[in-house]
Amino acid sequence: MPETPSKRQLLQGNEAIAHGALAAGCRFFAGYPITPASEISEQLATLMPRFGGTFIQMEDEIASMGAIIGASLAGVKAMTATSGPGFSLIQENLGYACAAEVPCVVVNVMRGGPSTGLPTSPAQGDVQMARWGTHGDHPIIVLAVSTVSDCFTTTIKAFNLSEQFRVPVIILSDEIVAHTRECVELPAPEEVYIINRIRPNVPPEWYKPYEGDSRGIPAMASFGDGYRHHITGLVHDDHGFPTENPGEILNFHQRLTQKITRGFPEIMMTRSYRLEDAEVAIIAYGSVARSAMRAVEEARQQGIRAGLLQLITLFPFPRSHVTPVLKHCRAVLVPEMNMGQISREVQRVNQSFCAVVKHNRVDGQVITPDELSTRLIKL
Amino acid sequence: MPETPSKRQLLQGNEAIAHGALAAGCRFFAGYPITPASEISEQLATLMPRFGGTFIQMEDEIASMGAIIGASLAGVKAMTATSGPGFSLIQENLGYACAAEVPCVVVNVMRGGPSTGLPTSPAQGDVQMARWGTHGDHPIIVLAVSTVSDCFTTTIKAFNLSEQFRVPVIILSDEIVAHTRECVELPAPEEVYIINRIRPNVPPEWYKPYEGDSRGIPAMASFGDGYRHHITGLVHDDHGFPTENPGEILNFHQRLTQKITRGFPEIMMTRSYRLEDAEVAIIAYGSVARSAMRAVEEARQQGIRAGLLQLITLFPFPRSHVTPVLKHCRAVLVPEMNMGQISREVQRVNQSFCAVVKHNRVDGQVITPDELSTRLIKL
Amino acid sequence: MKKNQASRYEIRFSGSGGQGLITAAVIFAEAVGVYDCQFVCQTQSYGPEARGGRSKAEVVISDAPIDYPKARRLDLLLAMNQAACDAYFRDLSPGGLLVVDATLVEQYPTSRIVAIPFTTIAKEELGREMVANMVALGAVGVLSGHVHAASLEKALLARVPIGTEELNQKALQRGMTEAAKVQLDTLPRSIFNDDEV
Amino acid sequence: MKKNQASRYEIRFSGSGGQGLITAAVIFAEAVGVYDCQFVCQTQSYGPEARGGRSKAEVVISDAPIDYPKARRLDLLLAMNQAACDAYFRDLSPGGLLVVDATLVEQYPTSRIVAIPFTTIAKEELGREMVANMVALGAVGVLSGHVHAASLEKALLARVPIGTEELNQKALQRGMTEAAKVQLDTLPRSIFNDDEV
Amino acid sequence: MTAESEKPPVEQSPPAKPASRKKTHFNVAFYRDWCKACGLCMAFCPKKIILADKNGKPMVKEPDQCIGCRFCEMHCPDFAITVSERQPKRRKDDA
Amino acid sequence: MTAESEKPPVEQSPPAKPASRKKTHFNVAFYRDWCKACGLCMAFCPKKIILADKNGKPMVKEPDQCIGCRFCEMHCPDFAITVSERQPKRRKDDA
Amino acid sequence: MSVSAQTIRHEYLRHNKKFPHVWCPGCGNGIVMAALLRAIYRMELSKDEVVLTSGIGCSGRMPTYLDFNTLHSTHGRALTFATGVKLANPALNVVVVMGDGDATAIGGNHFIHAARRNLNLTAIIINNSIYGMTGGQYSPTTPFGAQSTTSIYGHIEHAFSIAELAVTAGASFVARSTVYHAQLLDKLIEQAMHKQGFAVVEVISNCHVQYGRRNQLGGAVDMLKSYKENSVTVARAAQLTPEELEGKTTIGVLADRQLPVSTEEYEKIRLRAEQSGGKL
Amino acid sequence: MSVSAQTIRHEYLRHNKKFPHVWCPGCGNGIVMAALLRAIYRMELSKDEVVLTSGIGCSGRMPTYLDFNTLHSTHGRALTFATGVKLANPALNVVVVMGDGDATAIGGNHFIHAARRNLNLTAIIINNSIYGMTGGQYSPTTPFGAQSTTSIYGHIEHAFSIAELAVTAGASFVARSTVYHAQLLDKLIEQAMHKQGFAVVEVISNCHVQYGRRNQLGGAVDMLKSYKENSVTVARAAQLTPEELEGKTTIGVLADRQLPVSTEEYEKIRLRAEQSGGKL
Ligand SMILES: Cc1ncc(C[n+]2csc(CCOP(=O)(O)OP(=O)(O)O)c2C)c(N)n1
Ligand SMILES: Cc1ncc(C[n+]2csc(CCOP(=O)(O)OP(=O)(O)O)c2C)c(N)n1
Ligand code: SF4
Ligand code: SF4
Ligand code: SF4
Ligand code: SF4
Ligand code: SF4
Ligand code: SF4
Ligand SMILES: [Mg+2]
Ligand SMILES: [Mg+2]
Repeated sequence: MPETPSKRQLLQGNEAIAHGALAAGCRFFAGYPITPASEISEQLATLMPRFGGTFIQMEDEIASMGAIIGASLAGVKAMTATSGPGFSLIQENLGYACAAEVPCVVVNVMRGGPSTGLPTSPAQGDVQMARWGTHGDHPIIVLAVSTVSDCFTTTIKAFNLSEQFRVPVIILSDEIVAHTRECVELPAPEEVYIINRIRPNVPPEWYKPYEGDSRGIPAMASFGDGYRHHITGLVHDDHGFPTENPGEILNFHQRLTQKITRGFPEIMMTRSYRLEDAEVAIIAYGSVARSAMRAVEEARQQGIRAGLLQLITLFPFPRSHVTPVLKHCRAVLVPEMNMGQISREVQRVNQSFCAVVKHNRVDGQVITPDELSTRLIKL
Repeated sequence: MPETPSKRQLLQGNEAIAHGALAAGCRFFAGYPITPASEISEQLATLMPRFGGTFIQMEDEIASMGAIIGASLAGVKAMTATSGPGFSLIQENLGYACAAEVPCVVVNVMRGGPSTGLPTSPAQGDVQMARWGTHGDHPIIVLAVSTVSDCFTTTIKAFNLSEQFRVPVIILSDEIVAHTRECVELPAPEEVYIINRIRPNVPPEWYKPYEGDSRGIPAMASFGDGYRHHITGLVHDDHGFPTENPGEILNFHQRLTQKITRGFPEIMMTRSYRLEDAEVAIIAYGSVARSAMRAVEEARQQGIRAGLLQLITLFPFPRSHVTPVLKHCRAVLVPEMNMGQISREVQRVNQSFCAVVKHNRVDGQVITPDELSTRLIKL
Repeated sequence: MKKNQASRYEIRFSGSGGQGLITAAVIFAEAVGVYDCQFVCQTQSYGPEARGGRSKAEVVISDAPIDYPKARRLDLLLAMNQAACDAYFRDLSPGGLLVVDATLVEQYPTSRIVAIPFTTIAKEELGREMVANMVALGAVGVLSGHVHAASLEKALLARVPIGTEELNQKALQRGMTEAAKVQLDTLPRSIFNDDEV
Repeated sequence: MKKNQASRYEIRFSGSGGQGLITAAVIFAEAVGVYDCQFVCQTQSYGPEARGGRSKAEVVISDAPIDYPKARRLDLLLAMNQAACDAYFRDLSPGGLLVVDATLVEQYPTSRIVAIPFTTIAKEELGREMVANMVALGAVGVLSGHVHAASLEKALLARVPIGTEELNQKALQRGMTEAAKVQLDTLPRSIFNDDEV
Repeated sequence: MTAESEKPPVEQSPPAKPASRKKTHFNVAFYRDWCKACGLCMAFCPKKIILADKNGKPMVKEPDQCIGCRFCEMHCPDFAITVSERQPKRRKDDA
Repeated sequence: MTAESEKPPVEQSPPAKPASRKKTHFNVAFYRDWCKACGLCMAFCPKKIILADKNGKPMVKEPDQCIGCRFCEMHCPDFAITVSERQPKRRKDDA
Repeated sequence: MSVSAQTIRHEYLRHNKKFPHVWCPGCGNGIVMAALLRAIYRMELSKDEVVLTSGIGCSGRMPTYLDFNTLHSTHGRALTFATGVKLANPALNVVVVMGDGDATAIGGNHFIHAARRNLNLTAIIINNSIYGMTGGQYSPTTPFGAQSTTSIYGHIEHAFSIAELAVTAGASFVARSTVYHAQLLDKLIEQAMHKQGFAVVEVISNCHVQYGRRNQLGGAVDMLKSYKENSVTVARAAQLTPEELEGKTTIGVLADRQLPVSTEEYEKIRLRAEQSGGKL
Repeated sequence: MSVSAQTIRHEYLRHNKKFPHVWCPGCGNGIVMAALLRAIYRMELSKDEVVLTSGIGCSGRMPTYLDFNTLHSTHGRALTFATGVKLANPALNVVVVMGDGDATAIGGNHFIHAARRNLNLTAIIINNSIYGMTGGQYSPTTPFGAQSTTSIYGHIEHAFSIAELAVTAGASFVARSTVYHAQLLDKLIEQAMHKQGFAVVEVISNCHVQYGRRNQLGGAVDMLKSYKENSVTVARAAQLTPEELEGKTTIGVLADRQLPVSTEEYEKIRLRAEQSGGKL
């Protein structure tokens, strides 16, 4: 067994995600190299076998996504990591994980898009895609990281949510977070709060693999542990068998949606910074939230009552956290390294409460504190 | 040359799309079979060679999408057709077509999702995905069809928009439209209004493949006709060469967005039905619009001033058409065969104008006029 | 362009997969739509192909553009087996007509019914069980009163495989002849009325 | 937990790809962050790997959590060649210090400068041009005044390939010694002032 | 296409119990609910003893002719045939 | 690894102009801006006449020794070498 | 020693599923399913240790009916799911059933890579030369000249030899049978499942409904008859000239070799990694 | 008859691109590029009729520099784009340059299908046994035991033989060279481009930066030397035992056969379709 990495380390965001995964109990990683996510693979190629886990580099991202689903079904927590082009490719199998309720974590270290785009530049262009990238209505959770220690803790959180709700969780990182090095205190294993999937506690004959508990979440058996069952991407009944019965189809969809809806309090995470008395606020996520924090500070220095709501959970959209900000502020600035993706959500939930102002940057450059404080001052 | 099919024919929606493509001048089709879209392939396998065009069945949908891009670059109008799972798979190359501004048409005959879902049931679950399915901000046009003759005319329109704006156009059909047979008057070729891509009119030495005209749309040379140029999915400058210069990156994005913004009047298409004096309205698209029309009729018979705004263009979202309806009606019903996808857009543009009510069906069944008129009456 | 339901005429062809009911419905729709130039919509329930099971196909005819394409209240139901008959007869409108294959349907759920042994006719008189659908089509054509015989024949010839034209044509004719014998006005109204359903 | 810019100290290591500047920055950051337990952020401009070109790496040090991770106004710029020196010296804050490799930089854009022939030292004294970055690291460590020598050494030993520890250590020491000779307070303030830039 | 040949299809191994002196008899049972009347059992029985009834489903003409080759059983795509050795009515130690 | 061998690398075809009676001379020109000092030309010149300057970039020691095999030209990954026959200064009809 | 259909019905078919299964009358898929079950029965595997994976297609329906750990994945991706299952729990016996389209059209890449990687999996490919489920479009194994719904003028592409592809790509064990040779088939499947390393069994199977009918090959009976007549064993094939082999299907074991298997190799990696500890 | 580098520079390199190109000093990609240009020069093709397509990878940068119709597609998909180009305008001469990862990892399926389909394309695969561009992760051609950034404990998978895969999948013409054998290389490329049907040239190339260095193979010079020493021609290979061939690379033409080509076959389809007219 490897020595416990309970110590302060200087890590890149990507490395911290690898460590977070290991800390969360992830023991299977399948990936395909891509800038700027490759370090996650490289770290785990090195570390996984030391933890008794498995690393495999597959022939492409489609295969990586398939493999982590397989591993998760065999009872092992699993992850893959990619960037835009690979994220496009995994979508079909990601949808399978949503439909068959297979816990797994997918990291997308965003780079400039569309297409091959700007492989080495930061961007936040895949936000709506993380929600809508695969076909059909499906539940999903999307989290964003902004610091290296976020990378560590949010990855653990991602695994926990994934296991708890039997839903794939997407972590959106970006090139800046990915390659920034900061110090992280890696906790001892016993200090890490871990949620594992619920195993069936009925005899195998009684086991219904898709019968929800009170919260709509089915207990999950692993292949090989005596609960022989069927997994499919077709719409299925409680037994996991394909159905074309409208009532059963409806149940299927409703449970998938409701398990997430019921979990809102646990799933929705944001951070508030100086919002108590704010008249203008920034709503930001990812590395932009860091610039935003500085901008708030600088605006305050100029006498402007500014604040920041940092979104950690992007989807389900944390409406209940955002609405109060919209209600209490005169104006809200939504800076993003894209053409305006989360701002659409903010606009959707904004019932004419306040002015929602977009600030977008798509030239491959980071959004600086200066440009934000300038805008804040003019709001 | 084939005999002119200028006559009244009983066609399935899928067949009408095939005929529409041929009428629009499409001479290359690459596809991979999938229910409920396969008839499009089958029709074109038969018809393409008669029109001197090419049909090819590729090894998968990724390849199909790649092939139509190649064909379009070689100067031939090209199309592929698929359903949800395949639509997930084409996304990476679709993004390439957006970035490299390659005209092409992609048909998605929607079936129940997520994942393998309900292969033979109708659904509208891929609407947001059509907008956001590929990574990175990208321009795209999404149209929906609701009748067999729509299938014919909208396919022609799709090709026209695609050629005019150098942007991929998605046609969203659904299993009902796809397999319904109705009569279509196939016009003679000379009766069809066709837009072709603009060819360069400068000498090859002067040609800049990505320099926009006054509307931001670059003239497009074909491979082989003397204008040797470079095509890439990397962010590129006016010459088509990769760039990491922030100013050029910004230009790239702005032009991609603006060419669509400037085209709004031509791109945004809706149909109004009895909206003049409507107090309540339905906003619908695809086969649901047909039920909606009947429901409006029946509600009117019960004395309710109901109307229908049928969206043909789903994205860019026809805000300018929707807003007046929101402003003039007391309430708007948005019925969809999904969990609420276009309703999000309606909510986004609704600045507290009126009540926006969702009506969703995801059990594999069509939305009937009865259920809609019942809701209309209670609005 | 107000429409009301009165102008719609709705037919369902039902039976088991392999009986050729979709083909029959398509020919019917083509006759009505292409040759008679009425508005028509033809739909079917679509299942994993070629693997049997229940089968249904619908034709909606109208004198105005058709909004909702599926049948809501059938004016005519063709049931080519008992299962289909049982499953669908309740979708008939009051006054709707049930047409059954007397060869395969034994229990009649209504008395407003026309029973013709399509399969027996096809097998014994025409020598090919396969064409029972065309016999039924001929009958439905006549009984519906919504299509011209000549149109039905033209549509049929355009759709059937080369070499089988004559046989199919004969089958269609046989169905028409058989239906012509029926006196629709002598049939009772449906035994179930609107609000019972 | 109010923060202001004053608590930040920003360094940029710049030169050409292959000079090992990212390694130097990482070791510096590790010394400051892991061994000195300060807040630190290390970033770099990231290009297609292994294919040369300009290279830069930054370290931001602070006594409070660091929000914006990139350097905005450099307190110290290490320029290991002329191109980097020319490109970046304007990012120095008024009073910021320019440290150059005297072997490769010939024209000095400011007079608040420390010029040490890192490459020559590495090549001629240590026998390996490759370790010029470690010589520079030692110098930057001392000149920044923001890291303990012992920490730098520990961080270095943890990061360099097995077998090269001694050489690298020597290089680091050499840089420190060289820098120790510099009397920072005798240097003029920058010739450019805030609003000129 | 000599489906008429009397010898068991070449690739199949000999009957389950090879040539004992006393002729072994077999039961060939059909699970008619599952049978789809595909005709495979009838076509390939080396003894040609499986015939179609009026619904096209199989029945055995001369059960005693069955050599227990199990070809029918192994080739029924619907698990609708079970071939079993007929229980001897005789004394136990006779075998 | 006998990079020392004097004969041209086996697979390469003989010099552009095979053995004429008069020895043909060649110019080996380097496009120094494009040269990345990879060393391939120096390592493989069968005559070993390409040497590195202080920047590692190539120069030709004894140009007359060049046999015009073009190995260097064909293997320069950067199109930085051009080998050409030296224009005879003599009468045209001398060749 | 031969297991009866009755035993199979009782032991392996899911009691809560509707039978008869969905396949067309006479479809070869059922014959393959029976052969697989005979092999598993003979191997005396516990049902709990068997994982049966499939993709999408008619063949893809097989897992639904069988009382193992079953996994109906996405079209073409069965081997990727199986790779995850196997690596996560190498004790499981993982069998992957695929159609020709599934395995070699959309799934072709995963197929050659699984072979190259030589993971300990058993792949059974039911090759009916057509996309059955979607209605008879040509597949990568549809012969040149054949009719399909997307090649009504005759197919103009060449067919893959699935087995040869597997051999070249690096599979440890490669065999071929037809559904006519049901007994050979179950033996080959058993051998494949015993084999350490990636093992492929290609089964030539009849889709008379979508393929046979359109190509004048008749129904199920006719197609099986032609398999009987046109198959030659590996041994026999060795004695025939290429001309004589024209149009014949070689059946039996085509390759059987000892190669490092990735599950085992990965165990060694774990050891090396533990030893390497600290610095790398 | 040999074309000079100067002619190539003038004739084929894009004047508006920055040179030297991005590749590392000594990278084999440049040698392949030069060989390709010599072949094209000798074939006297007009630049307008040449389409050069690539995927993503170091090798994928090649089209950017060359004054043809150039198409830098997505990772692994170059052959699919090329298929569209070729079918849409069969008069174009379409060359596809790919890396080993590009062609046989993510793009493996398109590769075997392009070979099977036998479209008239020329595929040049620059096999440097590694993912160069992304920083040295193992590829499908990385040898067993080798070091890479994702196999620091030694690689445990087997390598594809790209050329053999092409042969089995059905390519009309398959050849192999190394970058050391630059003159052979341009001849093979020329042959490949002349060939009607799918033609593959595998080029063993040095990525000393990401692969050589990590595996004690030295720099560019050392790697080319080893290609020189460890290559045997097809003719010579035929005389060697498998043991003697161990560790050797066979170079030359490995397959050259006459098969129906799909562009031509499709022309026939068009005729048949026109004749069939009305009813189908
Ligand atoms: C991504 C995707 N593309 C296409 C399909 C549609 N599809 C389902 S099965 C199938 C092919 C089936 O052929 P094969 O694998 O040979 O299996 P068979 O039905 O013949 O057993 C296709 C194309 C799908 N389900 N998913
Ligand atoms: C879908 C997708 N996945 C991953 C990548 C990242 N990527 C770029 S090039 C490459 C591999 C390059 O290796 P190879 O094809 O061998 O080319 P080389 O760089 O060695 O020439 C990868 C994985 C990508 N661009 N797109
Ligand atoms: S076992 Fe079956 S096939 Fe064999 S002889 Fe008996 S009935 Fe015929
Ligand atoms: S083989 Fe089976 S399904 Fe076919 S006819 Fe015989 S018993 Fe019935
Ligand atoms: S081969 Fe070319 S790049 Fe390399 S050293 Fe020689 S001239 Fe320079
Ligand atoms: S051509 Fe080049 S390689 Fe050949 S001898 Fe002359 S200098 Fe040397
Ligand atoms: S369509 Fe073909 S493969 Fe599918 S079940 Fe029917 S016969 Fe079998
Ligand atoms: S990384 Fe390797 S393949 Fe890429 S340019 Fe450098 S040497 Fe060539
Ligand atoms: Mg098949
Ligand atoms: Mg490579």
